[in-house]
Amino acid sequence: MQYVAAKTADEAVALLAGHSGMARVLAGGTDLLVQLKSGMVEPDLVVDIKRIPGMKDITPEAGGFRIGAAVSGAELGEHAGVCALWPGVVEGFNLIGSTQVQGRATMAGNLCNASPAGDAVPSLVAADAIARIHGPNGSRDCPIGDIPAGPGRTTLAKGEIVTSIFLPARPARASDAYLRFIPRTEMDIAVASAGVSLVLAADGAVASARVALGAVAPTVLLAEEAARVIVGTKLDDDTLARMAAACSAICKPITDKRGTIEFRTKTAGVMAKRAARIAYDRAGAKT
Amino acid sequence: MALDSYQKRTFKQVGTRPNRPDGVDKVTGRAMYGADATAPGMLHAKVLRSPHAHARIVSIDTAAAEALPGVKAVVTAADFGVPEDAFLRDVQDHCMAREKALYDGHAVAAVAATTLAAAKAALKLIKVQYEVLPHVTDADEAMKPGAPVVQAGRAYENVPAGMSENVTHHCEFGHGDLDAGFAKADHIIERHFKTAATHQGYIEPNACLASVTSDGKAELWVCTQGQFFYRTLCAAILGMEASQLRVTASEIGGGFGGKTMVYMEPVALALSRKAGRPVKLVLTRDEVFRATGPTVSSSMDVKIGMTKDGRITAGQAVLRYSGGAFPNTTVDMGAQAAFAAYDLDAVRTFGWNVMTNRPKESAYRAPGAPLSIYGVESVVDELCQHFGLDPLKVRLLNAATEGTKSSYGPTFPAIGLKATLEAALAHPHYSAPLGTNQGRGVSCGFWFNFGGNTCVSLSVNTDGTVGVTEGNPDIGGSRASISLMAAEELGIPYEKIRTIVADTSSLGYNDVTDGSRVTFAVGLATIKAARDAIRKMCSRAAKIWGIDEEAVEWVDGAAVPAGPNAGKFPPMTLAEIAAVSAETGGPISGHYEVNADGAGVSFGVHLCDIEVDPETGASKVLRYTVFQDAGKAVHPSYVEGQMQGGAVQGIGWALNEEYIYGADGKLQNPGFLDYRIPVSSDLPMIDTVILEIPNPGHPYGVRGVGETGIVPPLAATANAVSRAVGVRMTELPMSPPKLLKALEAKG
Amino acid sequence: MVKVLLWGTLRSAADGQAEVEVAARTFKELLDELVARYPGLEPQIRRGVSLALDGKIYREAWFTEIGPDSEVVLMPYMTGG
Amino acid sequence: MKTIHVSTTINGDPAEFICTPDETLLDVLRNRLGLTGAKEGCGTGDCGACSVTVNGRLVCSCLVLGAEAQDAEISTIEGMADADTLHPLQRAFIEHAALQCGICTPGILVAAKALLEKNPDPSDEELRYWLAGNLCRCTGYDKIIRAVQAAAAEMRGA
Repeated sequence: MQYVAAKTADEAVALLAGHSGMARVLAGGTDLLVQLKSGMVEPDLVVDIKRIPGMKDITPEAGGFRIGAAVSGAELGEHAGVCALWPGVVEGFNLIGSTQVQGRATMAGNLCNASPAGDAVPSLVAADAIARIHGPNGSRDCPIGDIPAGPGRTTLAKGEIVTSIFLPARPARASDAYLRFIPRTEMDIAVASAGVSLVLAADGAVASARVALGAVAPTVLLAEEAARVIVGTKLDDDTLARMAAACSAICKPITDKRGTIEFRTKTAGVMAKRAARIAYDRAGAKT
Repeated sequence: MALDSYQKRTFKQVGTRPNRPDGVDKVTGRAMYGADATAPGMLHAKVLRSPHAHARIVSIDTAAAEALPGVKAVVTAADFGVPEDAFLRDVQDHCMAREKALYDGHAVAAVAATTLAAAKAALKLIKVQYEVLPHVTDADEAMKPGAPVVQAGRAYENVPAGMSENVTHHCEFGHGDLDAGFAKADHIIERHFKTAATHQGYIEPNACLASVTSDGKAELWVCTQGQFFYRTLCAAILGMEASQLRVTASEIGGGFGGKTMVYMEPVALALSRKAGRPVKLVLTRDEVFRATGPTVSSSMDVKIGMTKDGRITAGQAVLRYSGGAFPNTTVDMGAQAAFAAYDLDAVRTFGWNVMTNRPKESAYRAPGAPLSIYGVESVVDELCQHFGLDPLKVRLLNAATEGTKSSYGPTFPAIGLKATLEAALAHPHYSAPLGTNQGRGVSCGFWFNFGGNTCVSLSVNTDGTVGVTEGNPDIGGSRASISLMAAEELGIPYEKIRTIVADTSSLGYNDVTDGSRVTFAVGLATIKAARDAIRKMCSRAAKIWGIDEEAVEWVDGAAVPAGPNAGKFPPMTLAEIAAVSAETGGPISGHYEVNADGAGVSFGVHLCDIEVDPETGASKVLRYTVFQDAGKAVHPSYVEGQMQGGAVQGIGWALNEEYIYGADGKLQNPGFLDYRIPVSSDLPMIDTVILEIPNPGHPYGVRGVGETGIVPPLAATANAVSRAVGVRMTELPMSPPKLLKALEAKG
Repeated sequence: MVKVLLWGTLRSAADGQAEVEVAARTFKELLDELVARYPGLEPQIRRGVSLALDGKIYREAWFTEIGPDSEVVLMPYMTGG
Repeated sequence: MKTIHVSTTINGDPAEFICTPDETLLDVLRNRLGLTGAKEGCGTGDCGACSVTVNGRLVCSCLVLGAEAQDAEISTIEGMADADTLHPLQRAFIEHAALQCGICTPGILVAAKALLEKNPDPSDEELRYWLAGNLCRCTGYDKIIRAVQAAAAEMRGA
């Protein structure tokens, strides 16, 4: 195995594109090193992108923020601006692993690891966040939801890396939230999860919404019907019950050591309605 | 000296909370654990493990591995003999599969190489040809006729003919007329329970450093609960003489019973012997889960009858335990302990052990007892609910006490159960209000405790300090407790004493650190060794004073004339006697060797409050209080620590911990990510109430405290959950999917 | 003579008796006598037994004296964690 | 595998080592630098026994490559005491019996120190969540929480 700390994105791309064997990108390493340890992957080349200028930056852009691909959870959690604008994105990302893991883990890494249960992804999908991808043919932008292709697989082409994630601007009364179900209070992989992003109308009703579900399908599901159910409402109990049902209706989970089909299906709806309530309260609290 | 048994006294140091002697080493990273040692020329070893749950090993070709540069030795079962003794053969076969791989993760070969990377690469070059066999991992399945046979011909004589060959052991305990007892009941509840196998979950993976030289001498550095027992096993397996194998116990990073058995130490020694170099072997966490530890799993039927005023009229339990691919008798303890808390006219327990394609069971705190008591305490709780009776008062009404004929035979001497129940009843926790979706669970617990083989050597240094040499690895602060007891007996400050854990060449045989025996038995031997030294010091003082030995006694750390007739001499302190020891007859030391009995059984009562999220089935422990009889708490902080740690392990067992097997017989969750031991944010503070009902069998009244604490939490937690949601949970762990399913079934 | 209480599974090896009487002054004599009188008990006694004498449990201790009125209970060999 | 030469700072002192590209920082600390205070409990970031800080961030050293330590500032348990003066956390752990076997202790001390530097007055809940990645199997965490709070109070007073 060869380790290279790339100095520019172009260098990283050239290394990855030009390599014939197995190559892996190292950002936070919290998934990659586990895979190395278990022998699950045995790459010939590891390209560390943390030393590339800009990769650890959080930059205001067009009313939103651009998050460098190597920004850790701890760093993002300390950024007051992002926390205020996209609290659900931050809380989803910050739920990954322990404090120690937060010192290293990155959103882009969680995205590209392509686990159906990645905690950073549902909120990013709900936020309609955009990944910037650098590759042999230059840069391109891609909606977050289009990157995972299935468990452990992405749509990225050979040599392509995610260099940043863009979180767009928000209207005044808007917020988001993320909840996951785990058996313990920490240190588990999501059994079912939901990210909800809401914009409120002047009357306090939901004007628009995006709902994304994790760990209930090969990739994160955008729950469009569930979003439609809550638009125009103030999230009364009946609406929330219908929203939960709409979420459960689209789940296509598996039964494994972490949960059953029935459990995941039910819990995804519960997480979604609770996250919606939190997002709604957060948005309403903004004046 | 007629001071063997308990004598009431006022303690000066026992019962205080001084700093532990190994504290600074452990907070600065200096303490040396199993994986922390190195040796010149050391090789690194890796073990090749079966990917199949059950397979005949047709052939193993190690030629390519041996040819790999850096590889210095490869061993398989062919490098070991076949022990005649069945127990030893099982121990060895567990370390290295002989004809069959009996579980996923069973060792089939091992390599020692100059680097870990070379050892890993060599594993891939070993060609094992397997004939995959049908497997069975569930105890109930394994008992069925026609189930895959894990090992043939292993049943003990007590197993009736015609059962599955996987059934190896049967036991029955109890007394009285069950039919008559059940006939007297106003209500009878019978429930089926099932519990998954769990792991001790020690944070330090098993690790050792073995060095065998060509003249047959050997050293083994290892994290173990019993260096002497490891020596016995390793020497027997490798055909070595005990005197030539020196085993040194490293600091131990948790054991809980799981490090009472060798797993890979004989393999490391065999590799070192073959390679002619020291070999370090450290298991990965994955290997720890797949090939060390686990507890038995269980399938149980418990039937109890009760009158409407809460008197238990009869109790019966059928226990089916499985401790993996080898015969074991842990169910004996479960069957004896099941009803130990109760004074019953009619009680019967039946136990079965059944083999499955899982790793060989190792002890885990009060082995066997948490499961059967979980079943019994759940049914008692349900009967209390049925009649609307207070669960603690019902337990008090039926509680065993001095003179009760126990469910396992003997008549109880003085025991602390009633006092413990009364303490729980009076505690504010028991009367605190509960909210919606919250429940409070109660459970009794019991463990036998024992003493065992123990040697202690105590040396009085010429500067007035004292060294205590004992032979039991310190797993939870025992060096502090031993030092305290030596200080108490000698009458010198705790700080003047240093207690160390000896290697196998420096002291006589000591049993494993298990059975909650160390503070009891090593403490007892330390007190006796101190008395031996005191006798010698009194003798020296008598010589100096020119009076009879019998005319000198030991008071507050000094020899004094015994009464006015003995003569008038100022007290001669330990330091003063020690300073002239060379002049008065040579070094002064005290010794004691014993196979200690009279450990005294121990009871505990736990209270647990839980809130269940009815939409997800998640349980949160809100409040938890442990009441336990310690006889005498020598170092109360570490007594509390045992109680708290045991309780939390039991909570984990009840809520989330389990060995999950796939249809392929492979362990699905061999890591801390999915084998979910409790994390700090899962828990409240664990309150403790120590009761001190002196053990008549110990000079200071000490009882073992290490194991009882894990017994009540399974039922305390299950009873709390069941009361919170109104559904009786009869399967552990009560993981959220199971609980939610039960809630939905209830409607 | 000393009365020894056997646990359930052992009774089939002792002509179905729950309690047997043997002449013994110590545990060693007791165990030897049990094996001599009831050979079916030998496998279990070889695997290991504990003895409770008036409520106190002993794991080995051959020379422990047994009084004529002592309560003696045979138990499986105790192990712990 | 070709080794890499790394220059770094450990506990304030310059340090140099060579390692293979796949060696973790934990392997380097333990096997190449003799700093065995960080423990490997799992190797997968699930137990926290290998906790160290890298450039002031609390991390699991088993999830960091040794090669990544180039130009970094690393702190380990071995650097926590000031010569023979224990850090208040270290003292509190001894005085409050917050360790039994002690294998998790170095990681917990490093993690708790990182928290108190960020938040000198954490609630029990904040502390429990911060330490959720540090598994302890002996204590049930009770005395650990009490010890950290005692040290925090002492440090606030100092």
